Amino acid sequence: MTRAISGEELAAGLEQRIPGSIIGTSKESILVNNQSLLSLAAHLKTEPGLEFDFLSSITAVDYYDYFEVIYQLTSLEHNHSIVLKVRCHDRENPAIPSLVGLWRGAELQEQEIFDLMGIRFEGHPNMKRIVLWEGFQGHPQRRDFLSW
Amino acid sequence: MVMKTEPLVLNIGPAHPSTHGVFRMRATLDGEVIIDVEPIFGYLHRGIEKLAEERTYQQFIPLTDRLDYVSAMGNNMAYCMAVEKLAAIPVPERAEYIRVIMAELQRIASHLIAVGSFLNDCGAFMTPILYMVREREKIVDLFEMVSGQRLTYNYMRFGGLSQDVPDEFLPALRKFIDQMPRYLDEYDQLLKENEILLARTKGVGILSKETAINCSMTGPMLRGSGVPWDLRKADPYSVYSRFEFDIPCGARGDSYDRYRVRVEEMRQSVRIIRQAMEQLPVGPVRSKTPVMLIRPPAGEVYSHVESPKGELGFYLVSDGSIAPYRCHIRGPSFINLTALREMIVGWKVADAIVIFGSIDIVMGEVDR
Amino acid sequence: MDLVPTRRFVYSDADLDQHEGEVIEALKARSQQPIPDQDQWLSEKAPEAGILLTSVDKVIDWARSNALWSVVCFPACCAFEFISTAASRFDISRFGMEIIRASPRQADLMITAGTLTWKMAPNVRRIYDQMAEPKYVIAMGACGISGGIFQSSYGVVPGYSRIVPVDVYVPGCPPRPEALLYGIRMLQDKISKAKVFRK
Amino acid sequence: MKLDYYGLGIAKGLMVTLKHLFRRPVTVQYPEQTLNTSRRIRGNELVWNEEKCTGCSTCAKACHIGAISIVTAPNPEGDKYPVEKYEIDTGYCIMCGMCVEVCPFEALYMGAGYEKAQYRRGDLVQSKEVMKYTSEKYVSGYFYPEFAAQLPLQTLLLEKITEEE
Amino acid sequence: MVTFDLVFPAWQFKGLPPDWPGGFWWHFIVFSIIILAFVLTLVIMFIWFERRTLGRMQARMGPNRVGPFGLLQAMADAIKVMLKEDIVPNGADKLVHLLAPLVAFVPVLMVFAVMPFQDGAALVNLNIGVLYVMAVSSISTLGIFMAGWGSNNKYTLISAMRDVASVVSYEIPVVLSLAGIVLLAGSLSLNDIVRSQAQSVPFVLLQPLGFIVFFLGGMAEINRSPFDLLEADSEIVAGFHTEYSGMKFALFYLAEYAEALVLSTLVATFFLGGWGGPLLPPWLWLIVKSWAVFFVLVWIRATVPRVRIDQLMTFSWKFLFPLALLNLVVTAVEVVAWPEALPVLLIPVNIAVGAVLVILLSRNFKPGGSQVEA
Repeated sequence: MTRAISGEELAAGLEQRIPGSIIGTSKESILVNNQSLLSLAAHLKTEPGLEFDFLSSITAVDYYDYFEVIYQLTSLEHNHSIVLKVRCHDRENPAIPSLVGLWRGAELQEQEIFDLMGIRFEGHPNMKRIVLWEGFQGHPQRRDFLSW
Repeated sequence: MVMKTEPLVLNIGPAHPSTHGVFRMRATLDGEVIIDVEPIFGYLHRGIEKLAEERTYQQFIPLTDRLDYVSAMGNNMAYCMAVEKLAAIPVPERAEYIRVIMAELQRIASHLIAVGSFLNDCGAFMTPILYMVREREKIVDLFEMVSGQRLTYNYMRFGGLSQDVPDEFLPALRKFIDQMPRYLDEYDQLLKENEILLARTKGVGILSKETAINCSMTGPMLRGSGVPWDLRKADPYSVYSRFEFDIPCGARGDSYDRYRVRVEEMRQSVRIIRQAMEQLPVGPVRSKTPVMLIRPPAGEVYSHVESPKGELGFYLVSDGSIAPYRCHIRGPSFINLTALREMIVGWKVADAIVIFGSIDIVMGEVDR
Repeated sequence: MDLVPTRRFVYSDADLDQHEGEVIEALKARSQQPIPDQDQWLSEKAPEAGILLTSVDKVIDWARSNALWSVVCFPACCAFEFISTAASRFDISRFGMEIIRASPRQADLMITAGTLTWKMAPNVRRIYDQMAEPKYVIAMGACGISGGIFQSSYGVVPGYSRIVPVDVYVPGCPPRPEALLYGIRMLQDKISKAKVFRK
Repeated sequence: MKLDYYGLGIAKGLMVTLKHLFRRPVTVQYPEQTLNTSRRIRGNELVWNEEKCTGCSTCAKACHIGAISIVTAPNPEGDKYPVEKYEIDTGYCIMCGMCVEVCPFEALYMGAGYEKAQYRRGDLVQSKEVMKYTSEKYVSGYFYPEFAAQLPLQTLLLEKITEEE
Repeated sequence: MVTFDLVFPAWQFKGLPPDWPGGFWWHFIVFSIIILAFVLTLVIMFIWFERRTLGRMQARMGPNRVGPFGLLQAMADAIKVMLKEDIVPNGADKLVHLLAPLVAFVPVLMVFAVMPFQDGAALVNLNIGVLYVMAVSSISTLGIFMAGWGSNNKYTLISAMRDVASVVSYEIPVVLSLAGIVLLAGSLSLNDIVRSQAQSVPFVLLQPLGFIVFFLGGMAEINRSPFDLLEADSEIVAGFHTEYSGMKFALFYLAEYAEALVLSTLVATFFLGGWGGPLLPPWLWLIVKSWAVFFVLVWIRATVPRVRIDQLMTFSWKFLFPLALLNLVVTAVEVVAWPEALPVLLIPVNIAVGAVLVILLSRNFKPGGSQVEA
């Protein structure tokens, strides 16, 4: 059984290593500061005992006030998981650091989020539309996009 | 003497016989060797995630059928499990068992198509895929018996199943799982040791363990590279913890290993179905849930199952209304294409097709 | 002898993508209305023709209706019902249709098995244009007829009839193999009624 | 092509295809022979029971593509609204069976017919006269076990092959 | 064909050219018609036969609606294809595009000029028949290359390149394997080869290695599966005839099966005793034997996957070529050392030598081709 690590428990340890990185926690997730996402993710990936080597899924949700990007991390070795969340308050030109350098599995998913949600991932090697064609107006996965 | 050569840009797809739908690769060739490849997606982007927001929870079930249309039952199950987790709906025991039987049958059907079309991509003229489709027809018959449709079943509901299986289902299923291993043996005899197939697939398209994990590969791709990671064992959902089965793994991570992993998984699925049939309890198949509208409490949930292609995850956000606020689908086929470039570059065009076939994608899930 | 690879393309990848987008938008703007079904002659009374022409007509129609080679255009779900139809159990080869040409030049029949998106639409139109006359289209399944379940989506063409003229509509999602075979038989009927030498 | 097995692997495969040459094909010769479909078949038509229908439009609400269009009289007659127009566009319908499942008055059934191909798009719309339930109509047992029991058993490919061997 | 013996009894063709009025030209015209009829009828029958057999091997029926047992299916296809629109793609080299099907098809027909249908009954009984067959049959490669080049399509170009590569490399083992036959028969004339088989045993027993090399090499030259790289529809769409439609495509389609017919009849002539055989009339024997060879072709097509281009080349140069050379040496030694040896003695010796050589070579045979560092 994959053990879902409690957010509070993990946050306590992380706060000491990378101060100021955690904004909030919940039972299964931690909410991470935008600026320290990269260092925190690198820490999660390499720290013995954690070793989240597998990024299963990336999602973005549009909450009107902010975008939330959700990373589902799993460790194949220890069989435990954690959910990382990042928020982005800029609606016009949202941007978040890319995690492609750490997990290549993020490549296509980040590209898809850019296409459908319009969040730019900084540092991504190929940040362009993936499923829709060039010249498509708007980002359909946003809540304020009307399909017809 | 210096000879100027110019690479040839070749568009493979989107309407190409072996791109499994409408996938497109923009390949740059040096002679026959591929020196660069760029996958292009989106030719089947139907906006399923957006459509989910416009529909009620119930109405989204038929759409999941069309996600990975080779394994509709698996998608049904994954989605229903996600909603059940979100709204805390209990599922009766019998329904769980029937779900497992359906999911495993669907895994066999999906792998049959995967293996058949993979062998077809290797150039065996139609024969393997026709044999495999014949086996699949038997499974489709069973599905038709329970749900009334041949491809888009729309069979599972929140809190169980739409209807109980008919009386004639279990004897037919018994007959099927008695026959199936024999046919699998026959198909192994057809091509398992074929020298040409070995030459075409052994050592071709090697995906190392580290790359596979780093690229978030799941399913037979990951297991073919030798990582024994199967959600049915690692994170047992439904009633999978009650069954005994092995996780077949490849050694080198080449196309042949992936092909063998799929064949072995079919045998394991038959094993699971046999156990599930023995343990199948009687009782209701659907807990008390509204037929039309449910309103799960506000919250979010990520639920994943081991679909035939890999980890199929549903990320649902509810705001307490009758429709999901956000529904994200983690399609295994889509993410399994991440390492396409590494696997294909340096091989010939013919190999590229074989490697691509061994990934086993379904465009409905790639583009969604 | 040294081989010096030169990477010099007339268009960059970005240019190609840009161009593709323009083509799609142009096609989308052009095809907001479905192409009407061209079947008025089906109900018309056949004009009298000489006995020679009639028998030539018969032979040609017989050949055309019995040798329908379909082109590879299987975007989505219905493809698997088409495969089932082509496979051993329902066996399309009885009608001589098991030759599925990958090249549109040699095909007569386009079975539109699956949802058509605007991104794919120019390609489908191109396949249709590349097919040699006479050519026929069977709209298979709800998505092929009207966009079906995805018709309200932002990326989906509501029916192939926006892009190509359709001869036979086969409802279902997807249609059973028998239903598709029935549609094919209907198309064969339609072809065998056609007059090659019409005034 | 390392000849690991000196061509014996190919020979084995050849034997399999040769064996199939002498087996009976599994083909159903469709227009002459037809399969018994599933008892729960969701064919390409709906069957509508005029007596039982109250005009509540639950089916149209459950349909997520709006394939069902129903118009009732503004005023009820007794405990039901007379249905003036009841149409289903099979060009839209995906035969998901949701309408049948939700019908509170058991007035809507899946039909069993699947040979519904048409030359014209307009002909795909089934009007209420076509859909009307009569006792001789071949109705599917989808969500109606009492209908299912009357239908013949499904033809299974499974059994056909076992009989031969 | 049925009335062949009634209208033109065999004695009429003894001695060429015959001495009856009109002399050579009558003979020429009659045989041209016979060859055309033979090729076209048999090709159509072969297409039907292949589709039916493939169907049965794939557990289905195959064409059975058009005419009795679907016999007219190929006719319907032919009429339909010929009446289809003829398309020349934009940017194509028009002349090359137009000529390619003819260049591909005519040589295949020309091969039959030296094919003996019974003792001495051929259009011309060339005394360099083998040479002529090999020379003429490779011309159709040019047609395929023209088609690939002239179509202005990348897939056809790749296909054409593959074809040229494969034909150039397979020509050598094929010719070498025939050299053994020529040594045994002592003649290059096809009729003499058949006649010497009729006197002793079919050469397949005396030349098992030569048979294998010729058969496999021939399959590669006519691009039958598993060597059908240039029509690999899962890779390069429809290969060299991707851009062809209508009549021109029909010619290619015809040429493809006519080539299969050529291979079948050549194998029957060189190795299976050609027209020789008891009871049945000689021309029927030829047809029966070629049909049997064609069945094997279909059978193999139904079973095996396709090889890759580098494997195709390796197979020719590292496997078939040494085999053919060794076979030639062994045969030459035998012919010189035991010119009068009975077939009874040579058959087991040759089969044993063949088996040992095949096993030894396949042991040491490594197919090339792995990932190229980009």
